[in-house]
Amino acid sequence: MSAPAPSPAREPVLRAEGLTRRFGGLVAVGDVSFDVMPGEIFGLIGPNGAGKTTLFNLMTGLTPPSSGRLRFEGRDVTGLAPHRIATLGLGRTFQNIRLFRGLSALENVKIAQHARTRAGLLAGVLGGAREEERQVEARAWDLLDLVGLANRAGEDAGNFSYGDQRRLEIARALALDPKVLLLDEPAAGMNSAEKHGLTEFIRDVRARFDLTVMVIEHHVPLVMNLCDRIAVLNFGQLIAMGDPASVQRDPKVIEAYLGAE
Amino acid sequence: MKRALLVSLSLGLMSAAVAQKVEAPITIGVAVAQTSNVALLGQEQVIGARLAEKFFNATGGINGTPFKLVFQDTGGDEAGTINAFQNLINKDRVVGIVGPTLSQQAFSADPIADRAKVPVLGPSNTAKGIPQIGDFIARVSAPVAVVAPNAVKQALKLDPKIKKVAVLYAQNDAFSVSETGTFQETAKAQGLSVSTVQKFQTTDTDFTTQVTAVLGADVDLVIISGLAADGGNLVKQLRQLGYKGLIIGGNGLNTSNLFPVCGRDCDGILIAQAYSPALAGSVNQLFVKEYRNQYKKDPPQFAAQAYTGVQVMVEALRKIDKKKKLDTWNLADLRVELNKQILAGKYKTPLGDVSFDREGEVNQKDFYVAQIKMKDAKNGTFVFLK
Amino acid sequence: MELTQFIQNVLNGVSIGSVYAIFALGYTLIFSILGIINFAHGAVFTLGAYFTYTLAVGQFGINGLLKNVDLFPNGSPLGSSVPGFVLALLIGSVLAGLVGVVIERLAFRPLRSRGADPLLALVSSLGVALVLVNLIQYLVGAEIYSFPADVYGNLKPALVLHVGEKLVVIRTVQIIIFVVSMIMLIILGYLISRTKIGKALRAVAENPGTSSLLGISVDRYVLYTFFLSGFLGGLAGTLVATSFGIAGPYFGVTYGLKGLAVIVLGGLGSIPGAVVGGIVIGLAEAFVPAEYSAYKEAVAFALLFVILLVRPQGLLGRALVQKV
Amino acid sequence: MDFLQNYGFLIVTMIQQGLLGLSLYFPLMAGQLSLASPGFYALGGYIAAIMGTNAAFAPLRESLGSWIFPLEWLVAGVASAALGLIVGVPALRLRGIYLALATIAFVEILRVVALNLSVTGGAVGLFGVPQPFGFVDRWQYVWIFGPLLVLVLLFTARLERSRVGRAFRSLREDELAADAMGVPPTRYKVMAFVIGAVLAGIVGAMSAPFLNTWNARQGTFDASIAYLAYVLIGGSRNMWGPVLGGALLAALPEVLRPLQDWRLIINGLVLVVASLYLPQGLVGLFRRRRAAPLARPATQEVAK
Repeated sequence: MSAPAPSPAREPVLRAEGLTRRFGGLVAVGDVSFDVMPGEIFGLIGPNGAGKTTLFNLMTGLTPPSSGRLRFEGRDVTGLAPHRIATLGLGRTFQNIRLFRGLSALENVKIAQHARTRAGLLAGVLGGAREEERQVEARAWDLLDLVGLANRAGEDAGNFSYGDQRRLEIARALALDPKVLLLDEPAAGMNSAEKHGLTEFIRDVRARFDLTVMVIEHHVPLVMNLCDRIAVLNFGQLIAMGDPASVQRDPKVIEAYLGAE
Repeated sequence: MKRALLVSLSLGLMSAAVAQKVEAPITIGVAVAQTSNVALLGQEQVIGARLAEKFFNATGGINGTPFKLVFQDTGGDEAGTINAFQNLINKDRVVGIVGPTLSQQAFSADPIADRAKVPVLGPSNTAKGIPQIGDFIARVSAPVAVVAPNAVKQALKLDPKIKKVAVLYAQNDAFSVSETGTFQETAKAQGLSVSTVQKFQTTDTDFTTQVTAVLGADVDLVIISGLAADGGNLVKQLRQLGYKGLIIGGNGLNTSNLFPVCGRDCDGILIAQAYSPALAGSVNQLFVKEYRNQYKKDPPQFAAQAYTGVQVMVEALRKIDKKKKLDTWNLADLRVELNKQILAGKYKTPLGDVSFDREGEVNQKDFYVAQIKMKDAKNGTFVFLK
Repeated sequence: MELTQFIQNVLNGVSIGSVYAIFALGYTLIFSILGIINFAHGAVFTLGAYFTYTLAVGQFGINGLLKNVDLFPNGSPLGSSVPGFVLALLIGSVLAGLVGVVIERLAFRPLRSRGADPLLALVSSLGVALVLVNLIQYLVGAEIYSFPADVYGNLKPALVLHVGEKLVVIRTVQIIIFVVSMIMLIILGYLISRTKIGKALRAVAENPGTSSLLGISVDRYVLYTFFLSGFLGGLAGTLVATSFGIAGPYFGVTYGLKGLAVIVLGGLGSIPGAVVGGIVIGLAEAFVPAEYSAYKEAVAFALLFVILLVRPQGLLGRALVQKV
Repeated sequence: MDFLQNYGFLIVTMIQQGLLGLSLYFPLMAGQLSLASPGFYALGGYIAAIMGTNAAFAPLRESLGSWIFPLEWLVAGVASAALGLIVGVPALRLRGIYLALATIAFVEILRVVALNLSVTGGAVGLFGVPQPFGFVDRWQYVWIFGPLLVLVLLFTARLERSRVGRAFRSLREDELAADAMGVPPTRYKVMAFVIGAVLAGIVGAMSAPFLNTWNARQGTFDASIAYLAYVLIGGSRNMWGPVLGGALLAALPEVLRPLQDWRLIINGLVLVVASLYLPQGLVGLFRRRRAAPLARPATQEVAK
């Protein structure tokens, strides 16, 4: 049931060193540093506009940082293009769901296997990649099975309900074969039964794929229940970090949340 | 296998063509640009050809049998011209074609008529290489080389002190490009110095840059190769900005369409003409009278050339008919015979006496230099200079 | 470069550029509101010139109703033909504006109300342009029509300045076009920034959805825009025609492509940008050295290519930030 | 046979314009609105016309015979690919209408350059382009344009089902999400652009002998817009759309020929009506509403 506790002897899988992003005069993320250990479920919380999604964007290369470094498995990945970072093993979902809406669920999951396949233009057209295609197809079905959408594989992603779209996005991110999975508000728009299932699901996925998970979430009970450690952002600053219980007691966190109400 | 199929298909086509009889009335095709931005020229050709149809049918048609013109619009492009030609050759079954308007179109469609053994008379294709496209291709439009030197000599006659020349030409117009070459050679041969050469586009309207360059070069003769709209605007702007010297306009400016554009500023331009309404011959005077009756102005060169094209076809057909009645021919043989007859004949046309060399190049005896005299802001005449 | 040559180039550039600008004003106005390029603008521009010509000079059957209108029975200070011409110009431009309205109703609104791909508007307006141009050709032929030299009264055709030994020259018509395009820019700027209509237009341009929620009738304001664009186009067409004559049905269409370069350079949808873009391209063309004059036509597009790579929003346009 | 004589040119033109429509479809597959095709078409045509008429190539023509023509296609394809890379890499940073405008500028610059070089024959262009494989009639060009169309359609159908095709589609749907899912956008946008360029270049090389002549009027802004109309009227989300659109819009003015003076007016009206009433393009009329549910292939589970 409970996850293996991160062993202190191991190297962090992710290390942020003073990550900063300014938009004009606004500091969206200011000098944020943290380590994420392999196998951890690491929560990121904070009031609206605290810079959580911006931090994800900095980590996945969608927004270049103004300063600071990001190391992934010891390697400096700061400033790499998003697809490079994704290929190295950082998969993510989006707060405002960015599925390929006009394509089928199956296609969505196939596309994310791009980096782990090789077939070039000619191989694809001349039929030299049949075995690879077969594997891509099979794996896509497996992943849809995992999130319970295999029976709707042919439907356009845009037609799915909110909760199903979130699940499909997770399946798509998993198709990348990531080492770290970044989930941006995976429970948003889900009903309470779905939310409840989500905790189990994320733990299960972690175990099955040997993942490290970072999750942005608003729903406090879910976060407290799910995460091994939690970092709290407010106005772009990291104000607290630790296990769920200690973070919950931290006066700065309470103030931030009360102040934000 | 494929080759065999090709051969059999081609053979089938040939035999099909052989079997066609000539249908009455005899039809002559006219393929010119009735639409697109080339239509300004094409419409004059339509008028010229229509006048010829009316006139020659009124004077007995082909030895008593009326003939018919079929018009197919080429538009301004190459593909449209090929389509127009194909329609004329295969659907309308014409004995010969007068057209197309532009040299570029001729390079595209003439080879098709040539391979189908259908005689073509180019009414306004002046670029080098047109008659050489094939045995069945000839033209009534004289290439520029012949016209240009006369104009320069005339200018020197009017003002022997001319020393420095500015040359301007429409760089995107095939005709103007080759004409300007002749003008520049002639100017040098006459001992003049070409101080500046300026280029423009036929679609241009503003020529301030070119005109100031001309003014800056302080020349006493300006030679323009372009078309009516651009050439007229250029003249107008030259005059408005203070150029006082002589202007020579190339053959593209030989149209009364020029008058509304430069208005009173057209006055005094020397024009190199392949056709002059003032030519004394009775054929031309009849044509001019007809044209004036209908359109209240002098016929432009494009109309006269199209008229000539139709006339040459009709007179050649009359000759053939005298030897052997046209309705007894089959179409393919008649087309070949018509081509031979066109090249063999001599014609008295609005352009003057015309005949062809073996390749189909026109031998035109008379070229003219005229000077424009404006009556008011819109109307003027080309005054013949000896 | 000598000073006189420099001044002359600047004058040439500004005068050519103001023709580009005056064409581009109505072109960019529609882009600013609807985000589409109206390929029929060139045809409306042409139509305006034909309308005014018909009214003022009259060869197409209406027989110049306004030819002899004389608002100043005791003699106008500018010359007798000027008031008639100005009246014809205004009516002709209003007619062009109405053509714009018809185009919007028939060719654009159905697409908009369906939320169709905005690119389809490109094809639709192309179709409209084809219809208009060939309709003109069918009705009045491809002939060239020119306004009489005295539409602006008895002004001298050109200004000639002596600078030492050298001359600097500019045509009067070019000055008029430049001044008018500046005046139109100012009026348009006032209209858009200060009036109620202008504010509503800007709101529609910002966000059509919200505007309709706020009770602004989007369709009505789009219609106003098309009228305005057509009016400007017609006015511009006539002014340019007084300088160059109406060179057949394709007269305005030939500006369409250069006009694209102008409005992109200035900033798509920016009204001052259209004027700045026009004049920058005019200047760039004027400063092409004589030995490279053959490549002058490519200058506008080279500039367009470069600006798109360096600053896609154009000289005066606003940058769009994509939201993640 | 009369039919072929009379309409052969038109039929081949329809195939040719369909192919040019397809050349726009490839970048569009990756979400890129490029109007550069007429530039590459013109380039390909000039290459074929120069290799066919320029004296410098006379020995090559002598020794190769009819094999010179496939060589022309090859050279045109390679040259278009090279130019496509040079133009595409910087230009494809632009999106939507801005890319379209940049490619229009490219076409126009190329046109002016062609008008000014002597090797391209200036304003007159190049003429007397030799005919391949002893072709005499225009319809015979169906033997080269036809197979090219079939090949390109096969290529496209296979491409759409391949890894690269999926990458293109993901870029069209959402470039940013595709990037975050490991698809390198620039690489695939440029690839799609270059495929379109190569196709247009080869079509150009085949078209120079087809039209007998080649000049700077072949690659213009008007053509850019015409090809765009092919794709939009035919349908931009299916490979049959551009083919159908190109073929029909190329045929339209010819079909309307009997209307004489009215034909281009009606042609324009058809464009307006088609864009108003065919939101999905012509292929939208034929497409089945909903695809059948996908069936999972019977394979053993692939162990992760």
